[in-house]
Amino acid sequence: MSSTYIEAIRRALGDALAEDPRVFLYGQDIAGTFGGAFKATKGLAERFPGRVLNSPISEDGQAAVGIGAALAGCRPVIEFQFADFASVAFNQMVNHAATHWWRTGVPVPATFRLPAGGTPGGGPFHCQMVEGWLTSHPGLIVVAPATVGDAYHMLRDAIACDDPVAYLEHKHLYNHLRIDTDPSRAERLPLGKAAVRRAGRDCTVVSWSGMVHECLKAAEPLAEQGIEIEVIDLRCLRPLDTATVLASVERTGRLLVATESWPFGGVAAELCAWISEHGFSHLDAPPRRLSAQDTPVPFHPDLFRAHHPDAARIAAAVVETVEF
Amino acid sequence: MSSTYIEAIRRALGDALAEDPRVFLYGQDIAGTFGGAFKATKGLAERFPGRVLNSPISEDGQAAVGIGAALAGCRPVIEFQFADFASVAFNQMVNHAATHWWRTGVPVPATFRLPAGGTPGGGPFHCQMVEGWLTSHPGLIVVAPATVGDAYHMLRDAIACDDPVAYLEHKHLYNHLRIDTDPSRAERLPLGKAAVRRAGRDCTVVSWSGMVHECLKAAEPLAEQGIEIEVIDLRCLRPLDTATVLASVERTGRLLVATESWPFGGVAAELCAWISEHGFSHLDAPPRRLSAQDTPVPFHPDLFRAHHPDAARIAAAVVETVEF
Amino acid sequence: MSDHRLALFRAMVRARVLEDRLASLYLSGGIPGGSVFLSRGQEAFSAAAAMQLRPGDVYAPLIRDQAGRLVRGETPLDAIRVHLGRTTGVTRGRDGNIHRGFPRQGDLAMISHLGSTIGTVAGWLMGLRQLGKAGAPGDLAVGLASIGDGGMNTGALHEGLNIAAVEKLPFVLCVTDNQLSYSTFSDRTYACRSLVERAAGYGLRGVAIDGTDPDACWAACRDAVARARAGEGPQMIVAKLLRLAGHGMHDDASYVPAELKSRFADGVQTYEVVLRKDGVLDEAAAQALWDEYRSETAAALAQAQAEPSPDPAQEPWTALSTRALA
Amino acid sequence: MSDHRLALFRAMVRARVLEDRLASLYLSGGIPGGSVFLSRGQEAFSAAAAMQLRPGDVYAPLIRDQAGRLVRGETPLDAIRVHLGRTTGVTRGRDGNIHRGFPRQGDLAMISHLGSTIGTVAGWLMGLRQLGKAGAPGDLAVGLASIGDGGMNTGALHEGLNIAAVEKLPFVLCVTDNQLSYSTFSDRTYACRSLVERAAGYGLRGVAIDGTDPDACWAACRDAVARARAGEGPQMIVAKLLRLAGHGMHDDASYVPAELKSRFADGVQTYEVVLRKDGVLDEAAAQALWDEYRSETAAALAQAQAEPSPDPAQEPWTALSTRALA
Ligand SMILES: Cc1ncc(C[n+]2csc(CCOP(=O)(O)OP(=O)(O)O)c2C)c(N)n1
Ligand SMILES: Cc1ncc(C[n+]2csc(CCOP(=O)(O)OP(=O)(O)O)c2C)c(N)n1
Ligand SMILES: [Mg+2]
Ligand SMILES: [Mg+2]
Repeated sequence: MSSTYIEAIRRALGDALAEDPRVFLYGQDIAGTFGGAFKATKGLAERFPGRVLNSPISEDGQAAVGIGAALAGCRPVIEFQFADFASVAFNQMVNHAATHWWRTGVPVPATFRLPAGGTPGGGPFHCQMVEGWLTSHPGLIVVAPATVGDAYHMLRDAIACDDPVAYLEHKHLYNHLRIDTDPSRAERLPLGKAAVRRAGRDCTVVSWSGMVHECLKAAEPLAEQGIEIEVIDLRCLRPLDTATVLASVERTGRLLVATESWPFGGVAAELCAWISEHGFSHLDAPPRRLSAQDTPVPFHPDLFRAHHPDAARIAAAVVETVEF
Repeated sequence: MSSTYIEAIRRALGDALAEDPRVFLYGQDIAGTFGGAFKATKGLAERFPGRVLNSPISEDGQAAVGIGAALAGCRPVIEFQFADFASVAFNQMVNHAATHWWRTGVPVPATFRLPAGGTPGGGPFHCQMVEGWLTSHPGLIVVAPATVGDAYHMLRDAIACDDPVAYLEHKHLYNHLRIDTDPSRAERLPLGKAAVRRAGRDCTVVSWSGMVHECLKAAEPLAEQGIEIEVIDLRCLRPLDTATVLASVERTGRLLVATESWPFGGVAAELCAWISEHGFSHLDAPPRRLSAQDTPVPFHPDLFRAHHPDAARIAAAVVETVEF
Repeated sequence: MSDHRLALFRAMVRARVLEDRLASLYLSGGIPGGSVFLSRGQEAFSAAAAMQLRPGDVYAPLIRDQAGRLVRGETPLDAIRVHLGRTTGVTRGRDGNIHRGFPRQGDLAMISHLGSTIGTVAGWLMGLRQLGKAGAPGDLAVGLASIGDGGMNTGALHEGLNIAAVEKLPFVLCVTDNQLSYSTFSDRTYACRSLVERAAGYGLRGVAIDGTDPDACWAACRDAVARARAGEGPQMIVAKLLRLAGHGMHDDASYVPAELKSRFADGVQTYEVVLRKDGVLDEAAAQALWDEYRSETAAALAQAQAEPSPDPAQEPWTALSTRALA
Repeated sequence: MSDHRLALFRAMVRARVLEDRLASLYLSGGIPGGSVFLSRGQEAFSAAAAMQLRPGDVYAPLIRDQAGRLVRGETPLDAIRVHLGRTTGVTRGRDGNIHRGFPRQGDLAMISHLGSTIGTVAGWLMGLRQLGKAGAPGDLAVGLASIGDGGMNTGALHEGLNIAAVEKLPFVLCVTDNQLSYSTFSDRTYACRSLVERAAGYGLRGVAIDGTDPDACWAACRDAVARARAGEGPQMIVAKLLRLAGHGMHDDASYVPAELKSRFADGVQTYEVVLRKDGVLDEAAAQALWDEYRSETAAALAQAQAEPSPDPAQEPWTALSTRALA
């Protein structure tokens, strides 16, 4: 059995529905024979009648439904068609779901699925990485799987988690990433743990979601130049596994954080600031960030490629860091 | 003539209305004899009939009105009753207003007034600092005046600016801050420039909005201990005046960023990450952040005070930084 | 018949007594928070609605639902503890006044952002369906939510209410049109004649009532909840009345013309007169009732005041319930 | 009478020809973006609405308003340039297909988030009032916005439309109920019988029409715009029809039952038959018309294809117009 990233998501949804009667899915166009804009739920409505429900175009309402159903004892999975549209559900996610346990002692085990990240030709409203603002408030767990195995396990873990979880799935990985095994048998790390995807002694390169693969791609030509990078996949963005990154920086003395997000603030800034503060004496070079350009994501593929960091730019930044 | 912070805001609105027929005000409860939840518009509806308009409870709609009126050639000023409620207008602000010039070449000169920041007894939904998420997308200017003079000038500048501006006004400063002069005669720095509020050689302490005054308060006991801090008021959060901060850190070798916001990401992380990268060789100690606790803002005044950084904690953090 | 009328009146008085005490406490500086919000003039509709509910139903009260909250089982002591920010209060001092609730019992803890609870109630009812706990056909668990004339104009209300209608949920929306959102009269917030005209657009059954008439409130609420319970789908009741207080105690409501105020009597007083006329209550019984609630409130206040404030050093300062991630 | 009918038909054909060409270009891999969106079956209502407008009016088209856009002055060349991401296009390759506009001329450049443009049009009209540019009393500048059956359920629509009503703006909302939001039939998105039942709740005048009948579209649009212009306040037209294509070219719409499809003829074809029967057009004229637009589109495509793609090195990569801050 082999599986793509999107198949792993579908598999995780199917297994969760099969194993736990509290699980149901709610989102735009996810039901019927259609099975969602990206086919994540294809076949599930037939398999689980009445448990895969189409919603109106009402992201605030969808998130509210997730909160209410979670309070009623369910484990709802809310699909937004594109992560970009979750901006409309922002208030429900950060002010309602994320504050509820702290305010009342009653947790909100809702999962929000957010198809995120850039694809050429997607343009400003179908390509956003949204962890910058979803991580801004306390109380929401934010995860962003980069591998097929994580796509499966982290979605199961998100559904099992008592706290609300924003699950960012990368649209470019959907069909571009495949493993030759059953994703449910892939290695399972706990929520909150980062993964070292490649060991190396010269520079710690941290990323998440789609960008992990660009970092891994950069590793090879760098190795040929004699530079061994350690590639860390954060997996979980809130909370951040700073311990794993710090331990790596202690050994390498250098840090580059590569992100598909915009340059200002967010996870990359948080991590660089944290390591600068807590790993100051281990740093042999300035901690660096590589981000997208500071504009909306452009439509034209040539502009899109120039907007996003890629393996070549990551490699160049590593070289500069190592040569500092 | 003397003026409080809120009076300076009212004065700026009145002067803008008087000088520029394109200006009008739109917000909840701002018209009539009432003049707004915080009285920022008191008297303006009578003085400028038809130009101070009450809106329904519709923050998304209010922001949309601001965008549309700006496109029609106006300089609208949209008041949200509390910054916390701008979460409902998030999409319009970051995806509509902030992208418009880049997408079309036509700017959106709308100003969004956001009464922000904590006051004891305000609780989780009336105390938020919201720059963490408002700075996440490109295209929006975010300012946060800390002084009476800035409250006046930066509001005038926001209205004059062709780009959309989020103007964060601190509710605690409204009536607690007063100057003995006409605020329009106070020093006027351009948008985008930080201000050195106190010169010092031992540590650069950066903050904005209400927290600037805690930093200044911390300076005195520190000076008695022989530690001279340089207090920088960022004023403008997006874009950030990194040059002024860097120049200061070059001299002091140390950086503390104090914020009333939550610990994760946002402006404090951005600044520490930026200085770590671009001022690495000037740093004699780890760049530090002091933030609020990682929970919603608590209601009870005792919890509230423990949630927020204050002069004492700032001073303690400075001492640790200087003694590093 | 008179049974429920007496119970309704008792609920109204109990809320009134409690709120009057909180108001005077505010004026004497005894409240640590920003304001106290009164439901004066709205007690009847709030109580009448909540009185139709039973355990297992879902209730989403708002800012002016003290009467309904008490009906649902909150005690004056609960309310006072929260207003004082006591550790014994259900919010443990973390949240004040109106954002309290008992979510485990189906009573939502609202967030400030108006409209946000509507979709949450819809989701709760959808969740009960998923779990097979929606109740027997024809005898469904009901979700009842409050909203004001102001909150009706939020996008959140629109999306949530539409979902309730599409899902044909046993949902009852109680709209209190008190003519004001804070200081703003409803001519600046909606342009239909009555908000009940919105019902058809969602596919709801809607009725408009005189919210100052407790008996009309009772009849409409009983009918709407019964229909929802029976499976007739979502219901809307629009009660027209006037807010007989400021938006909160910090607000003198001087923007409300005296002439308008003079046209709206205090429902608690008028209902007492009606009930005495109808023989439901005599003077002594009425007096005893007021006295009973005054003592109850006084005792609760004394107890709450003696209880501790939260100790910041004991706060875990985390917003995550998952220990391993906090 | 026949004058406007011919003009309406011309506008429909012009859009159809352009979209057919874009569709085949998509299929042959000639489009750099994710999809091409067709307005098949919706040309009449879109064109009829835009034909009522004049310079100074505000227009907020959506995804299926190619016909209206052309009426408002966009050329096929403009549309193709944007679809190809050419630097010569109005979006300069930064944004593709549907998010284009000419905001300086009052034609909004939508964002994807449905409903967002409604409040923007309201704001624009409020802005014109402020500037004294709203037009002579009784002859006002009008704002006309499109929305679908799906977009009607967004909070943004609700808030924006309510504001338009409260402000009594010369606003016309054209609701195209094509029975589908993407793959979802409207029984899962609203529960009223017709979306026109929402008009009263906002205080709008609403009419429901058969959107497959171009003459009905014309009459309703003319009347609604005339009323708005005259100062009668906001208007709503709900046109019922069926989307005769996939959501976008990437979608085969196999979820639409054949039986349903068979009940909706192609309005462009049927209108041609009607106009020929009515003597507005003979066969030769009809043929000439199609030929004219095919050549126009072919020429535009050839020109656009010869034009440059954006050069990333020339991009300033800033989202701020204020030089000093960028
Ligand atoms: C989304 C949102 N915006 C603003 C506010 C601030 N606010 C609190 S109560 C209120 C007025 C509410 O009016 P209405 O809904 O009619 O209820 P009432 O106070 O009359 O009971 C406002 C504007 C809020 N709570 N939520
Ligand atoms: C707020 C929001 N959520 C989701 C989408 C994704 N989306 C784009 S078009 C569409 C369907 C729109 O249906 P309708 O409004 O009826 O217009 P139609 O496509 O039928 O013309 C959806 C769900 C969106 N554009 N905006
Ligand atoms: Mg009200
Ligand atoms: Mg549709």
